[in-house]
Amino acid sequence: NYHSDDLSEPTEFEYLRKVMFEYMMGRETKTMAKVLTTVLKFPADQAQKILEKEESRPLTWLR
Amino acid sequence: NYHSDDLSEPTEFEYLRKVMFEYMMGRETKTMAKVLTTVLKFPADQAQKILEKEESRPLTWLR
Amino acid sequence: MGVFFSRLFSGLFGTREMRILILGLDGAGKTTILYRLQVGEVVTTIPTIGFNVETVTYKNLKFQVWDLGGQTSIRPYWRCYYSNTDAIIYVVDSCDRDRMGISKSELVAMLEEEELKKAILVVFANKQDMEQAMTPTEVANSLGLPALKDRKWQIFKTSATKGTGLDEAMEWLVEALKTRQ
Amino acid sequence: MGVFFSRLFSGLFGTREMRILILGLDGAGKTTILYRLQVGEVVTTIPTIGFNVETVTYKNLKFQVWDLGGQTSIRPYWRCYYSNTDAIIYVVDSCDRDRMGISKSELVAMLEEEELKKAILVVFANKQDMEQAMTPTEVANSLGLPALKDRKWQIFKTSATKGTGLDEAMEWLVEALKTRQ
Ligand SMILES: Nc1nc2c(ncn2[C@@H]2O[C@H](COP(=O)(O)OP(=O)(O)OP(=O)(O)O)[C@@H](O)[C@H]2O)c(=O)[nH]1
Ligand SMILES: Nc1nc2c(ncn2[C@@H]2O[C@H](COP(=O)(O)OP(=O)(O)OP(=O)(O)O)[C@@H](O)[C@H]2O)c(=O)[nH]1
Ligand SMILES: [Mg+2]
Ligand SMILES: [Mg+2]
Repeated sequence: NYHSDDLSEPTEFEYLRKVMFEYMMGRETKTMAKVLTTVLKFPADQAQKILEKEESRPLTWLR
Repeated sequence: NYHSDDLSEPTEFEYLRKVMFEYMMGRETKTMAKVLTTVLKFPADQAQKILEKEESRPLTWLR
Repeated sequence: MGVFFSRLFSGLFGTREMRILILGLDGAGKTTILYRLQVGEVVTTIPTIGFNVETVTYKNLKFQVWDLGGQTSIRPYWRCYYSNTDAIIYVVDSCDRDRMGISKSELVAMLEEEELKKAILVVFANKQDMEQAMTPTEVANSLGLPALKDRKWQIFKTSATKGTGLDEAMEWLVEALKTRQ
Repeated sequence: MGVFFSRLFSGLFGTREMRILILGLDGAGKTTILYRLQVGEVVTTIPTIGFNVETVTYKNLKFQVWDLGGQTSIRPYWRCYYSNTDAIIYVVDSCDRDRMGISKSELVAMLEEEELKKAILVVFANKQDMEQAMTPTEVANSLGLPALKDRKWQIFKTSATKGTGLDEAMEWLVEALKTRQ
């Protein structure tokens, strides 16, 4: 698949924007973080760090 | 510029990933949020909401 | 704790919301179903690029229902949502004979995921209001449902636009969720 | 408050870190300069796709120094970093005659931004260790610096790899920051 290294597919780009918006608004951040690291193809170690950070988020920030 | 609607430029994609990582790790989130909404070309109203949300972040979460 | 205290606890903290995912190919009727369940009406939909998530209350139970976009390029991201899922509503356009095979492979791949091992599966053979619709038995066979092992599942014929079949399906799902171990 | 209390306060809360941006075309030497300033050494660099941000202490003053990648496709994002900036270090490869015009237009566009209205400008005519390097006066003229209005600026000849000129430049910058209104 020649798209694998970027986000040249408009649907994927719009998808990213939607998920990002929810993440930045603090909604369902754990799930959104998982999606974001996958869409943006983060290397495993960085994805791991991000997900650990999400686990440790103070609860007050969840919504 | 035919790139204007996506992130088919590898440099931009890598840039996005870098900024995103810092944002998700909670570093310099106000500045990172500004970059992210610009790179991802958020509509003005959504960008506004995101930046307002950043302004109201609890301080403990800044680092 | 006794009835009083357990009531008090669930009153104070709420019972855990069940997490349900609505999955299926693009155009199957997922978003139409979500809002049928939530507000009881047919809404005008556009293809979902992203997701919708709503709280649906059914028979005093609260569900957090996720409706994920089904287009080819974003289907690979379904799996990011699997964690802690109690049930999958898998929606099939019963008239879309050409893509029944694709729908099957997506379903099979999904059910192989460790995180969904205990999830209950309810298939909606949707768009039954259409003349050319396949019967639920035909749909079940096309998807290979009879061969499923270690999975609590059921199929229902539905029409999200007419609103038929949804109640029966949800009733079964609620019972299945209550009685699972 | 008296000296004692003001010392106490800056001790407890720290004085506000000054915010400095290092900008300039790709390959100008920005990252080399950042780490020269921070650790006093020449580091091996790769093109910066993103940014580096470090705390640099100079003469008891703390600076938060941002070094932003200068490649064409990411230059448009410089402006996202402008807010609250006290000074700009603008780095020019003094040997890169072909792109002096591009460097000038980027500088001009930047200085037009409202957010940078009060920022002090210090230009590093870098790579002065190279034979073919333009003189600081030539660089200044190519960038149109003499025509700048309402801007505190200065140009210095530097070699980030040899480590020459950086001290003079930083000394001037510190004084300029201290004495600005
Ligand atoms: N005739 C008929 N049409 C239906 C039924 N359910 C949904 N539709 C129509 O099918 C089309 C697609 O429905 P959606 O709910 O948007 O489909 P979706 O599964 O959410 O699609 P994606 O968001 O792209 O994944 C719409 O025009 C609906 O009105 C049904 O039971 N019968
Ligand atoms: N001869 C010489 N080479 C230098 C000098 N400063 C930097 N360089 C070299 O120039 C090259 C680019 O330097 P960098 O610091 O990576 O350039 P940059 O401005 O950060 O570039 P981007 O990150 O792409 O924006 C490296 O090979 C440096 O060693 C200098 O003063 N003299
Ligand atoms: Mg939909
Ligand atoms: Mg650099």
